[in-house]
Amino acid sequence: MSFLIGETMRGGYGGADILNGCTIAVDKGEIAVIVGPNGAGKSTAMKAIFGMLPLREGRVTLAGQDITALSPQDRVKAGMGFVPQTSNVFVSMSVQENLEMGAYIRHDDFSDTMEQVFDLFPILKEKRRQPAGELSGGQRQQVAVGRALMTRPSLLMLDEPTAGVSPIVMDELFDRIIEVAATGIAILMVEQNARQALNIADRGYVLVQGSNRFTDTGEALLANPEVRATFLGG
Amino acid sequence: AEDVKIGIILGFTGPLESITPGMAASAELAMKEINDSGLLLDGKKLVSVRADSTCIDNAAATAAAERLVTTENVSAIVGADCSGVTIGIVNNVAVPNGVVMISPSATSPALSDIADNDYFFRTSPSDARQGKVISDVLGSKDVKTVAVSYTNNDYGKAFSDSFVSAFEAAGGKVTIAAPHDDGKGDYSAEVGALAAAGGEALVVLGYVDQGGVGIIRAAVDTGAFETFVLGDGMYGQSLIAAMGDGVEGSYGVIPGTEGEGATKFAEAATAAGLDPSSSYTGESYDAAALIALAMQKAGSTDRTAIRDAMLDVANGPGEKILAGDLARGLQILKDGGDVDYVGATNVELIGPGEAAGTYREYVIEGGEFKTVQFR
Amino acid sequence: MDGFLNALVVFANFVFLPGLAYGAQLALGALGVTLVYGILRFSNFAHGDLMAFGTMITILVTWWLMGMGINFGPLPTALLALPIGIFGAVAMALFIDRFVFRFYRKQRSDGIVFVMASVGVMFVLNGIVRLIIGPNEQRFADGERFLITVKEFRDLTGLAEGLAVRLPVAITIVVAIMVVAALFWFLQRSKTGKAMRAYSDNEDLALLSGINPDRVVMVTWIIAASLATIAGVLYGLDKSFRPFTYFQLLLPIFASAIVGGIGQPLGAIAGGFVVAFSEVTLTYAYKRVLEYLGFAPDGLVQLLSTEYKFAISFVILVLVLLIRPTGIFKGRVL
Amino acid sequence: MDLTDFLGSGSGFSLENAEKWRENARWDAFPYCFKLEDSASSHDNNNEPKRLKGTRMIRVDDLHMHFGGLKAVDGASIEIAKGSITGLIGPNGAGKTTLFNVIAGHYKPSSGKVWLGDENITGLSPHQLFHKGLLRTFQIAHEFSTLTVRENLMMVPDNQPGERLVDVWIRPSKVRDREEEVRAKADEVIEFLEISHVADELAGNLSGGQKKLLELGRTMMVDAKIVFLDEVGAGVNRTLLNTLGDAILRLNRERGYTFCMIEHDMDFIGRLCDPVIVMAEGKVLAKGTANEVKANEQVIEAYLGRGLKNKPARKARGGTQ
Amino acid sequence: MSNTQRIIFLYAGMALLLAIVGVMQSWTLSLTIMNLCLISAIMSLGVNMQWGYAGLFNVGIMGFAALGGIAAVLTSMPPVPGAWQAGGTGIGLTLLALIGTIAAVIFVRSRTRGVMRTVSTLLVAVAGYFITRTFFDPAVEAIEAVDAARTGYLGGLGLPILFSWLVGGIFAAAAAWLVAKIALGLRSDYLAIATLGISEIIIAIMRNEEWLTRGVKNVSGLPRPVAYEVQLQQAQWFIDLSAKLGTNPIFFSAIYVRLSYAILFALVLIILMWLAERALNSPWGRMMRAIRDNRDAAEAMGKDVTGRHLQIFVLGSAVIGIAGAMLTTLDGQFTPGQYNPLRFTFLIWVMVIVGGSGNNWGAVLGGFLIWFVWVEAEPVGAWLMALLTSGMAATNPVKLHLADAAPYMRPLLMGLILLLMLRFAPRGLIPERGAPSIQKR
Ligand SMILES: Nc1ncnc2c1ncn2[C@@H]1O[C@H](COP(=O)(O)OP(=O)(O)OP(=O)(O)O)[C@@H](O)[C@H]1O
Ligand SMILES: Nc1ncnc2c1ncn2[C@@H]1O[C@H](COP(=O)(O)OP(=O)(O)OP(=O)(O)O)[C@@H](O)[C@H]1O
Ligand SMILES: [Mg+2]
Ligand SMILES: [Mg+2]
Repeated sequence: MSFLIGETMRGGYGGADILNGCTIAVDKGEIAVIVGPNGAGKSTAMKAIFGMLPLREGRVTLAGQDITALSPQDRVKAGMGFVPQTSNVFVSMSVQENLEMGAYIRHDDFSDTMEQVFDLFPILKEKRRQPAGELSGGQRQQVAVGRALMTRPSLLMLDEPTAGVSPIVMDELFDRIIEVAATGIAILMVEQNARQALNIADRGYVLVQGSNRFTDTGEALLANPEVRATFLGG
Repeated sequence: AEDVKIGIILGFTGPLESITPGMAASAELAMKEINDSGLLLDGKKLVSVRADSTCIDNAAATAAAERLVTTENVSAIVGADCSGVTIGIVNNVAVPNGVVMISPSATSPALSDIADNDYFFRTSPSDARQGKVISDVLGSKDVKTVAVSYTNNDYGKAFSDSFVSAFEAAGGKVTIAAPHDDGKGDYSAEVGALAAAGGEALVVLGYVDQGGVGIIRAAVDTGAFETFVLGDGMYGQSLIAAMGDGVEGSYGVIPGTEGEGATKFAEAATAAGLDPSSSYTGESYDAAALIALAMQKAGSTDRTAIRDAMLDVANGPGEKILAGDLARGLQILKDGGDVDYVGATNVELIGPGEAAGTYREYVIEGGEFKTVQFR
Repeated sequence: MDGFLNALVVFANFVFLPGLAYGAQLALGALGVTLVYGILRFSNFAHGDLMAFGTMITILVTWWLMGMGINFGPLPTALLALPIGIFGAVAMALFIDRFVFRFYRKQRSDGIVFVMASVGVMFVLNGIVRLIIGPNEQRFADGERFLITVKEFRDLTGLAEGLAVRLPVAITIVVAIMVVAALFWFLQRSKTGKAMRAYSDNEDLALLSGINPDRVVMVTWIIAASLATIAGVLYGLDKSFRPFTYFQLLLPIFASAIVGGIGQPLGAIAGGFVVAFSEVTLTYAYKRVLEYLGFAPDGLVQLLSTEYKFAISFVILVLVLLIRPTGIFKGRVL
Repeated sequence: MDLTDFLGSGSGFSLENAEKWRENARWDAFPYCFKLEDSASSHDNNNEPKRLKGTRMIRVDDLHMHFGGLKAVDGASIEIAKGSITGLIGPNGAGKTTLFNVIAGHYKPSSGKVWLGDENITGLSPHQLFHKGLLRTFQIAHEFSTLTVRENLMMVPDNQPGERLVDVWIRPSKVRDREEEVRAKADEVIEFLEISHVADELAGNLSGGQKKLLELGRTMMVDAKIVFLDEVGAGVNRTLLNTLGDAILRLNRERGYTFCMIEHDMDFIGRLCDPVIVMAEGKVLAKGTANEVKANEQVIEAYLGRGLKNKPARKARGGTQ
Repeated sequence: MSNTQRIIFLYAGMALLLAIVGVMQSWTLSLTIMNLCLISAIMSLGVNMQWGYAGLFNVGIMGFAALGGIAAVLTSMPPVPGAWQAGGTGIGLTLLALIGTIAAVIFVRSRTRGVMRTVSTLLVAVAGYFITRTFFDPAVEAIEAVDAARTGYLGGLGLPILFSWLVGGIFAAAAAWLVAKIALGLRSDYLAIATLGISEIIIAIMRNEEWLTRGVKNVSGLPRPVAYEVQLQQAQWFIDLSAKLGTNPIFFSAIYVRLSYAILFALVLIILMWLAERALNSPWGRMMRAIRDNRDAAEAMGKDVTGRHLQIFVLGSAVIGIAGAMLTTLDGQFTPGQYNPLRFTFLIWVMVIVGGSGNNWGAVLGGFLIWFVWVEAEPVGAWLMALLTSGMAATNPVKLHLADAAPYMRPLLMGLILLLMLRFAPRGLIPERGAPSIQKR
């Protein structure tokens, strides 16, 4: 029984279903990566797991608890953190305030965590007073990930965290994600930089049209020629 | 006998909303007096139907009047209040449908030569004369320079024009004649300019519960003027209540009769719980009374018949009828006699159906309006 | 020297102080508008009527207090009644939000739909206030009106000109300064304040950070309704209370909020003063001031006649916007 | 240009279909949006593409763009040769997007000049530049959210009679004819981008990657001289990205388009771009072929990095499932 | 329900409402309301062009409507020869001076640079101002002195008032062009407040420049494009006709006049509607929506956003101006004091949004419906109040208080209806075609 399971999820935005019974699971200390073509429903699946999309069918459990009915805020309180794919920073607030908002539900002193985030993304420290809306695309992405890390979640969900970040930062980010996972946090991420991501993944899911096409370890998926050719760009 | 409907169309919402309830109540007071007498056309009862002119929204006012005339089937209308909507209603509703309309407060000169087919009357005096009267009052007090603040509408503008020309003709000097808008929050700018221009007194030609009092308040607060000369719209107990000592020694004129008409109206109104000093209450009372008397004279509630009888009852010859005396008037008419309605405001419909009017000069002393003389 | 002092006093009495008073009154109103604007992202047309509503309750309580023989020394009794008025307005605002605005929030409606809903609320409040207290002017001021009157000032200084300072004005200015400081601190530094800004910036992301949107909305309304009541009562004490005037105040209040920069508390204050002073200074006749300074102008030396005061404040406004397209304090573009 | 010949089955998207295409011809039979001469598959020689090397297309002279105290672009001078695919890389915040924005007329530079051919285009507005054949995409997708995907594409071509009110009112047939053409072209682009199934969906409802595709699709709707692509690849599936890369190459070779692209995917850059310009802190750090740049110490230090540190440790933990 | 069905259904409902008024109240009232509905619909159509198509937040509707109103005066009123004699030359010279000043400013600006440019522009402008004033002031004084109580202004051209509808459109368009040049760079609410300000300025000018508009003294007695009831009532043919129809001539004359207006107004509405629909459903409309959605991207796709905004702003304002002229024609008088933002700006906005912004049919329906509610809220409110208090004793003080307060049921009811409509059709009664079902804002 995994830490997080989104089971046979079905649902969409009102029209036809986008998710057609896909199942996603990740365990503590594990990294799970979802890959798939554009519009496959990866982000939708993430949203569904986070309670931002009503499910017609299926359920979501966290640590054995059924959380299908929980509101997103309550899921945050239950230890889930999420970095959406788009509009994932508070554009009118400074970088530092963005991070503080990440720690909104924490009542302890979070200055260490903030230092850690600054260590991870040194550029953010430099720009801590600048409104996030004035950052470059890659810098914003760093703020978004930083914000989620501030929650110190037990499950971290990242929707394409590396889109638009430079290789060096991407490596840093993956390094850090590995470290974070090593501390016992479950990590679920959607990636288009799929080869790098599957490289570090314990589990990989290939999502096509809202259902699981392949599910395996990261290595195995990388080794699968069909997956490589059709979804990972050769 | 069945009821006779009389329309009352006034701006119950909008800029004049604080004076119109009193006006409507006064008109209804006259109707009640008539109903209580039981003498109107063998005991017919008058019923008032109110409608909202909004004062500024011509289109809405026309629709409201249309409703009175075609749906409610009123025999005549008291109203409207503001000149703009009054003209609109006269042209688009009253005249086409042949309904008498008596405005208690529309003062625009344009109404004098409107093609009204004789259906339109008003009990408010023309401002031209009042300007002259105020100028005379100032002359008698030997005031040589004044500043003028008038409400920025046709009433205030025409009033101010007539006052300025009368006053200057009499050798006085107007340092500035500046308008103010009603219903605004702040009048410091206006008072600043008025004060800079200076003068022995400030002539305020506005409304007591509108911008007029705002101007006075700001002038008193900044000590810009000590004496205020007040046009008819500024008369009202609420002025003294609001300004207290600030207006002590100020003076002004209102349409009013030497006789007991005004006093009688005041008594009746007070008894009915109305404030007789609120703007245009007497005129409203008179408008309603005139309609009833004209009906009685015509012996019918037919709209055109009312029109034809109107001047007969309003003007001499005949027995003078004061406010509060309507029963007697009805009786005389019933007996075939003639009346000359004087009412609360000394009604005399001249020429194209307007009031000529006499004026009462008053001064504020010890927190009360004291009559000085009639002009 | 006397000439100069007199010129100064005239200017202060007719231009500076009235401008200050009016500006502070507008500013207080604009603060409430700008807050709702900033956090909930719509222009609340019901603000003027909310002001009237809160003031009405305060007035009713004041009358009751006066009837009981309670007063507040030299200060107006209304200040004692103010908390209850605030409470009433807050309750009303929350009620309205629950039954009107929440629906559109859940629907994620366009900003303009909120604005129209607020116009609906405006009409309803408009009716309610008039139903209860009527359309007439109501007076409820007692206590001292002046800190110093013109005459006292003259006697004191021996100058030819006098200067009047009204107590309600002094209170308004003090309150405006305190409120804006508190609000600024609250929004910039406190956790709830930051949460409110976050919410206004990106609702979804706020949700993802664990911010409770209902709480943010509630706090916003509490503050906005309190500000509305305070502004309304202070304004009523200085001038007078009439529902129609309060509705008319909406326009200059909006102008202040926008020219200051939408969502900027400091901007609301600045905007209030810009509007007020542009009305007063540009239509003032400088003749007397100049005379005291030793010039002898023949005319009134009035830049524009007072008919244009409203228009001129808008000219200034448009000019300010042309130079700073998002307001003096760089407000948001919604 | 005649497009309609190339309209395929017009069938909606289905995965099976798409995969079949992939297997078959690796897209070669698939029309871009213009009638292209048949050419050898670009995959065979994708590391050494032949180019219509030519004269200078764009020249940027000592450009500065300052935001308050921040020097986003701080004296960059670059040249883009006609017929090249120039890559622009650099760390996040290096000023790449800002440079694009200045060239494309969204910002007026603090100082410096931009030339298109021999013409000084500094300070021209974006729509004027569009008419001079300069197109760009946005890094953060700027879709028209209440228009459908097809409408998003159809609004791009300029000089449509339907966009002049007088013609709309009095020359409906002319408008209709042109509309047909534009629609056909849009449909081709849609199919090419594998988004036929959402062609009538509002663009606001697209997935993140689909929006990026649409962004690219718009540049395919007209004949451009030079196209600036700001991270079209970010968020786009790699298989599809390869296809896009092929398309870019073909456009470049066969239609003579010049490209300048910002991208963080070095494989992609390496496959397409020559030369590659590296920016850092608002300045040009290096320039050369992809391989030269990859070997440059400074570039590695500032941008490329040296791979994952944690990877070995991770491997050791492998198989915990 | 498909959109077309919905449109038919709702319009039929609207017609039914008007018919109910006809039966329950009176047909003249019903027609009176309908005429205003038609005018409101045109105004709302104009605003819809600006907001619904292009997302321009114009809160200066009042000003453009007033410009239409003054056009009616200036086209149709007879000229005042006395005033022309007294001040015509002065006004002519003023105009020349004004043009001269502008020319001089342009000349000076073309010949100078930098600080000199600002300084010299200022100098020339100030000089021009004073020269203009020396012609202007005496002329104004002379004109206003000519029979101040009845005229005191220059009068108009004495043309048939129907022309003024076109002229009103042109006036409004010209003003809109100017406004757009000044303010269109501003976004959303900042544009709103700027347009609001400019419209207040327009009204202030109309209220105070008496030599041109008679100011607050109003201009009444504008000629009508249709017959006068009183004349009809006396015309033999009319009396015969009404006898043939078996109606009373007074009633029939009212109906006849209102119907004539209705036909004229409906014609205008139909023409404008045709043009608007055609435009909206063309590539032009698509481009407009694209610009509304994302102005930066549209600009990058070669659309001249500023130019298009200017175009639509001018067109929309022209439509409002036409409606303004029509309104003044119907009123038969021009009263600058009646232009207030609540009635002439916000009410129109309510029409557009309740009807459905971005959809011409919606906006027009909104114009009809909201005007209907605006007028009928009063009697219905009073009736409700009577119903409410009917159970109470006649002397009950609460009843007396409430009976007096009946007029305030009007805003209350208006507000409630508005809220209800928005509640059940938050995107408008007839929403924009394929309008956003977008989840995120
Ligand atoms: N509007 C703005 N106001 C202030 N600073 C800005 C603005 N736009 C960009 N910047 C700053 O300019 C610098 C360069 O930004 P730019 O977007 O050009 O970077 P980039 O090279 O495109 O980075 P990335 O690869 O992350 O997209 C950044 O530090 C950013 O914070
Ligand atoms: N808000 C929405 N309303 C309606 N449809 C939507 C919405 N968001 C996404 N969709 C549709 O759902 C499908 C899946 O979208 P989703 O964002 O989950 O894709 P994705 O797998 O994350 O793709 P990408 O890799 O491009 O981000 C797409 O076809 C998209 O058009
Ligand atoms: Mg996605
Ligand atoms: Mg960038």
